[in-house]
Amino acid sequence: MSDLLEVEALESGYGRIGILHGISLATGGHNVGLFGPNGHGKTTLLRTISGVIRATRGKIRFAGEDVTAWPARRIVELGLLHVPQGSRLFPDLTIRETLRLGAWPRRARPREARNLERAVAIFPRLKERWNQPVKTLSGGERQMVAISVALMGDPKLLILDEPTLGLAPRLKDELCAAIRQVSDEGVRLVVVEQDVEFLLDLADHLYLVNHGEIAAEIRPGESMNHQAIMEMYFGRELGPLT
Amino acid sequence: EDTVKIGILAQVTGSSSADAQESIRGAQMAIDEANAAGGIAGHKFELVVGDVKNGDAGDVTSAAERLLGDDDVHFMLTGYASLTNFEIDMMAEAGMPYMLAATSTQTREIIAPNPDKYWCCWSLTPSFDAYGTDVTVLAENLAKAGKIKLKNHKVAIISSDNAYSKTISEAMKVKFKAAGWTITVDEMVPFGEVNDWRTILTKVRQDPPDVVINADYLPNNSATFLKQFQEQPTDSLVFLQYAPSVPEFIKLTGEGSTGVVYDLLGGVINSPKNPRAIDLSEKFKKLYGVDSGTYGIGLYEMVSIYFDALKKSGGDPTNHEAVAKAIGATDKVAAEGRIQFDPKTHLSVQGDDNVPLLFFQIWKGDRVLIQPDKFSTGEFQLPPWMSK
Amino acid sequence: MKLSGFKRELCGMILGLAVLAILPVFIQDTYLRHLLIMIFVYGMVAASWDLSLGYGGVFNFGHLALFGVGLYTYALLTKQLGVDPWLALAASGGAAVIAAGLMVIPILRLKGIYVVLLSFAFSQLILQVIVSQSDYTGGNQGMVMVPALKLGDHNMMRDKKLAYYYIALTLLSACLLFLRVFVRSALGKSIVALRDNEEYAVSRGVSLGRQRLLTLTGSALFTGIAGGFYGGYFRNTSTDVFGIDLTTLILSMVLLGGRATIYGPLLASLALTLLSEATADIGVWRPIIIGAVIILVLLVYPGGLAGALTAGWRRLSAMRTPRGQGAAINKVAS
Amino acid sequence: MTVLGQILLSALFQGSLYAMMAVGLALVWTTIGVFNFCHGVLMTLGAYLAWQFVDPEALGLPMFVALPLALLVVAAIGFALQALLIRPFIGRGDVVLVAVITTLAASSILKNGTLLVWGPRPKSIPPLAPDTIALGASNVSAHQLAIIAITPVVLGLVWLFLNRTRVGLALRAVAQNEDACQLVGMNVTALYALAFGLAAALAALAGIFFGGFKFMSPDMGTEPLTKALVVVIFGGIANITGPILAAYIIGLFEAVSIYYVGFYWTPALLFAVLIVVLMVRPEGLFARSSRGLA
Amino acid sequence: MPLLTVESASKSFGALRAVDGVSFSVEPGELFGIAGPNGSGKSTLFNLISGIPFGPDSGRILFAGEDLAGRKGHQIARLGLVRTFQRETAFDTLSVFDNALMGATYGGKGPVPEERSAEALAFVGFAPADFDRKAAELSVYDRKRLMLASALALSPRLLLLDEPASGLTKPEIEALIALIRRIAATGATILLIEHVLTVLLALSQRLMVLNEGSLLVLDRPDVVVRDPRVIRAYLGDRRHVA
Ligand SMILES: Nc1ncnc2c1ncn2[C@@H]1O[C@H](COP(=O)(O)OP(=O)(O)OP(=O)(O)O)[C@@H](O)[C@H]1O
Ligand SMILES: Nc1ncnc2c1ncn2[C@@H]1O[C@H](COP(=O)(O)OP(=O)(O)OP(=O)(O)O)[C@@H](O)[C@H]1O
Ligand SMILES: [Mg+2]
Ligand SMILES: [Mg+2]
Repeated sequence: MSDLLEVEALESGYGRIGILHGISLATGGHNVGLFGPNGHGKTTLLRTISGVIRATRGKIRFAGEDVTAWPARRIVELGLLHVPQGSRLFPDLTIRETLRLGAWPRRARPREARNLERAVAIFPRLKERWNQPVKTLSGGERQMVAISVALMGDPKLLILDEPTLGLAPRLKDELCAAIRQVSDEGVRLVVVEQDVEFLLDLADHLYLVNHGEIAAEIRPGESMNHQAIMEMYFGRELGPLT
Repeated sequence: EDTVKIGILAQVTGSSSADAQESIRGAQMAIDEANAAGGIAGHKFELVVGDVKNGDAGDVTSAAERLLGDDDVHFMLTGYASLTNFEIDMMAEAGMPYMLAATSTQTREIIAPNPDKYWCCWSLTPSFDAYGTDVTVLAENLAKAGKIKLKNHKVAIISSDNAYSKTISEAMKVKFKAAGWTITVDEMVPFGEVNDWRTILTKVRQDPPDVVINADYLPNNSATFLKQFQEQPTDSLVFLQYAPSVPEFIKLTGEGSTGVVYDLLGGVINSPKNPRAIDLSEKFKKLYGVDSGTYGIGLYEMVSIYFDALKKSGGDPTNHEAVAKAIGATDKVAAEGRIQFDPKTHLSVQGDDNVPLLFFQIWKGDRVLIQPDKFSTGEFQLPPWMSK
Repeated sequence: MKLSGFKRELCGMILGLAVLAILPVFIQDTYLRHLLIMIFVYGMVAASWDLSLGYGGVFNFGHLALFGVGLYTYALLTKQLGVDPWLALAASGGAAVIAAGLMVIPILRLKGIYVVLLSFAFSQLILQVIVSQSDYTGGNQGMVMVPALKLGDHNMMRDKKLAYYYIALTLLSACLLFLRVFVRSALGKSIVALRDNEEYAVSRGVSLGRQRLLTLTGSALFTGIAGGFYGGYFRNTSTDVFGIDLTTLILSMVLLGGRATIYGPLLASLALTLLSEATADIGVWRPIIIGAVIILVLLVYPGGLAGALTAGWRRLSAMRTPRGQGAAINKVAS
Repeated sequence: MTVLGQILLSALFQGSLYAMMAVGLALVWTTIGVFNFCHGVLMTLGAYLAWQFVDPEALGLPMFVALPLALLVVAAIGFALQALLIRPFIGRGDVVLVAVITTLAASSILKNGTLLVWGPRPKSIPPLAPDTIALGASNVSAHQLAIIAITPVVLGLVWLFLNRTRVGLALRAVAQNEDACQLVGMNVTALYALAFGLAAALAALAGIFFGGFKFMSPDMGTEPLTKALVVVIFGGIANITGPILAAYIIGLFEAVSIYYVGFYWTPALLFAVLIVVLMVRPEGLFARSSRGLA
Repeated sequence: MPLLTVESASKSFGALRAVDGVSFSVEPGELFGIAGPNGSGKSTLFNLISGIPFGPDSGRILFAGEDLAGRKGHQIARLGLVRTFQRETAFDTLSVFDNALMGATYGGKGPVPEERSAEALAFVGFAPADFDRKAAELSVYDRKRLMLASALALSPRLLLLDEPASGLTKPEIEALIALIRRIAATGATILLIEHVLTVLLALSQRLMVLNEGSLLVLDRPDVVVRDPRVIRAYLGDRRHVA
């Protein structure tokens, strides 16, 4: 079988401002991790892949289809689910209602009950806040809901944009284990994450995104350690920080 | 050969657009006739419309200023523009011959204190005083003639909070009281749409009066009122102000309107005894496919009066003073009766020999003119819901 | 550096007003002068509304009620109490300020659409009060023969509206200066801060209540005066100023002109009035065309006319940095 | 009929009309998050289209064909309106305000378009039920009774749809976060269209109610819209139950007040009560702190 | 005398006791860390202390010996008790300079707000060339710095920082730690909520852990992180304490 996700020379941006300048990557049989400085296009890349914004050039193939020009909802139906960065979700809906909407894709409906069980098993806290509007949840709780919504969509490929943002350490570990488990059940991952440990735990294939390009790559099997990554960070120009 | 412009103010895009359209059609009909006949005193005419929208002060002023600013406009007219008629002042300042109709009480209030200042402005509508007094007279006369019975001399008066209805209903109350009647229900509804009159009708029914009056002139409200009255009628003469004269009123109220009485001042005397009115009504209908109410023929007559005045004053439309003076001296039998103007108020003179107050009764889809006798086309009949 | 920016603006403003001041020499036509007077009046109301709506982010739908309060204050004082028209004009501003102060109370804790709804209810209540006091206010039919403004022995009726033109222009100048100074001050920035993020602003020591009060009363002052002038100019009142039509017109000016610009609404007042006159002869098509133009402009230039102008200006002067006002206006958050 | 009966009948009748208008407004707000000032003119269009289909001078179709046809066409118009007036501005911070002005502008276009197409002369359409029905000592028009009976049924169905179906849930979600909707696979455009179309159809139905007992004029939607606004302010715009309850309460309040206080003071009294209620419960009498359709 | 004393502060949302009888005090000049699982009430505690948007249901909060009960949010800020927010917040349409100016004008003491605003901006590292940029254009870290500058413009005596490091890259976190140290060196007292342990451990002199709205442990950081209750509720038993 070919790659589940394959991105080729992708370019996109907002209005006339180009952000991505020809990015290529592929999942192979692996979980992909993306990292790099803030504001260099990781989120933009994920949004382009999931169809929320249009690619201006390049190609995206998912599950054997050329989805480059597809609207997000059709891509979702193929099993690509994207947990956006810092999502507000649906502020006025309760957790119960939000998860019900998570099972919107037709392919996910038959397994709605199972997926719900899985989500609640991973985040038991959700049950405690079951009928609370999402906007009143703490930052971490909201992140749990966001991930659960994607799980309800019965993903083949799960895209996580900074999933640990604002999560307490223990929860990070639990989340990491849970995502591992999801991955072990056959769901491929694309993860963007600032927490290097977390990224190393989940991804086999790392890309460094810098200025809208792939600046470096650590292929599966190559040595991946904290030190190497830190060097990659510090070795380059760091944008707004200097 | 030049073209003289005649400016008309109308609520083209406002809530009274039906009256506006009719007014414009009436004026246009007169102008087209004159032009077809080769013009008046060597002049051809053209109608220019000023849209006063809903008659807001700003919109009326803007429309009037625009027409006043056009050097070719030498006569202006309206069915009604603002209802407060404040634009009369603008016309006086600009020295523009101006004719208007509708709320003559307001017109009189502006002109009467200083008629000379308003030399240019004349109202086709006569004084509204008779609206306030003559319903009482009608009821008492009908009783005298044995056509209805007055059991208790009680009257229910319902009105709406607008310049027209309020002036009339206030005067009615004074007159009825003076004639020894008791007012059982005295309700004023805020101006605007009323969908449900039941609660007020409930009050009326608790002490059934001899006469029920609704002075709200909005046809919609009036029709709804009539329908809901018919749900459980009292043994009363029903009098509605103005609304039943609107051509579509009968269609909407259907059978239920048979027996209703209304009156008109400055309305078209559609009677064989006034052939001009019949003639004009037919022409209007032929031309536009619909009947004219008060304003179509009313504005036709205003333009005719202007044309006559122009001729009489020597044919110079730019001589506003001469033309306006000639208008003031008008003596002409028109569709509304014999038009003469009262120099003190600049309103047309009211009376059976001038502009009469016309009483109509709707009967099986027809508007029967029951008074004055001079023009009447039929007799008052006992409304179906009343007992002998 | 900041000062020089304001100085430059001030020069521009004075230049613009000077042009307007000599305009009557060339425009002798009464009707055109009348149009300009209306543009000034509507411009004042729209620009003042921009203060609360554009800068303050307060969706105050009772703004025209403040205009109405000014109008009726003027009319009642001059006609019923015989107060001097100029005093009454000043009082109409004061009354609108007081009304705005009252309006703040119910909307203080509210946001967004609730402010729209409640301020609408508030304006309806004022309307009901005026309508129900018909012995003094003339109720629905309004008041006629309201005393006009007077300038000594000068005959205001026979000067082809010259005096009214200059009075309106003077009021407009004062209004513009007031609004621009207001929004450029720290106070003006603080109300923008509240709009951008209320909790954050409070956490920086900005008082929500005081600033809202200042915003609304500030936007009421010249709105009320414009209402008083309207009364003195037309010499009658009508409750139509509380109606949806006028609100729509002025609101279109604010949005079409571009929010949070002050000048934009003024520009739109000019544009809309001229468009309305240019189409005056086509009857029913007029409102259709005006409506379509409003929608089209908003579709093409979300920042309104001011946004369109700045965008055009930027394109002309390429040396300027690409980050400019236009983009910021587009981004104005609710 | 007793005084009480008349007051109740009046309250139910007025309440039904108010509710039918207000619920569409609230629906658009709760789903799309904007205030639709076209709502009044959509009602007008409903009435005029019904006239076009049913009147012997026009197409002369039977009422049971004309009515659904009119609702459908108005729903389609509603769909087109949102695509043009609202959709392009979604996602901008000031969409609430821009939508106010675009819908006001469109309402002026449509109102005058109606004037252009159908002319200013008043029209009327046949009542839903032509006869009168005896209730106690008096006869009540069957059309009005039909309005009283149909309204709760229609509104009940709308309520069930919004609260008991996943699509209803999606309608509530769509305005809150468009990105998130796309990412769970919703067709955002279709949902917007559905919300607006449904609201438009409800307005059209109200128009057909009105046209059956009153003259129609191009301006006929203005007053009901204002009234619906009041109802919505009173009931809270956060869901549709609030406005429905508020509609009947206001109907009752008015009927009682007209009888005991008089018609003249009733509007002022209503607004005074309204302001007091809003001072105490700023988000409406029945509003919960958050948005929802329940 | 402690600068801040919280006496059994509580806040409930319906049945949920978000903050449940928490008491502690903070000495002048102290750097006081707060940790706890997601939804444990940390941000809510900041709300109660700062009065933005609400104060406690019950309990007392004393600042420099003064009871804060009945004071509005902006009044508390003017006393020198200043907070930041969990997500980076800015007045988007105002310039960088004006963002800081708000704090200087409305909360600060001293005659020339413009000067203090410029000072605060310089302190967190903005160059005068940046002063005219719109806040909306800034990157995440710059926005965080700006939020700090606007707080510093009030010359705060007590600074409440809610997760300042969330979403930052490692290098940015290092820079942030240095910045907070410099702020502390000016004599300001700091309360710091953070999930990034390195930050907490590097900075705080005492560390409080909340759990389900109540105080779990309050002690020196190295002691706290070894506490089994903290490990169970918050840290989890993996490598975070390294
Ligand atoms: N909606 C938008 N409109 C315009 N520009 C945007 C928009 N969203 C992001 N950008 C810009 O695109 C660039 C890349 O942003 P993106 O969010 O993709 O970066 P990132 O690598 O995910 O950063 P982070 O780590 O902060 O999430 C940034 O410079 C940002 O300012
Ligand atoms: N306005 C509110 N209404 C209802 N519940 C609320 C409200 N604000 C907070 N909560 C609840 O109170 C609890 C504490 O929230 P808080 O934001 O203080 O958590 P936190 O400790 O800051 O968590 P995190 O580390 O995830 O930011 C949460 O469970 C949250 O859902
Ligand atoms: Mg990102
Ligand atoms: Mg928090």
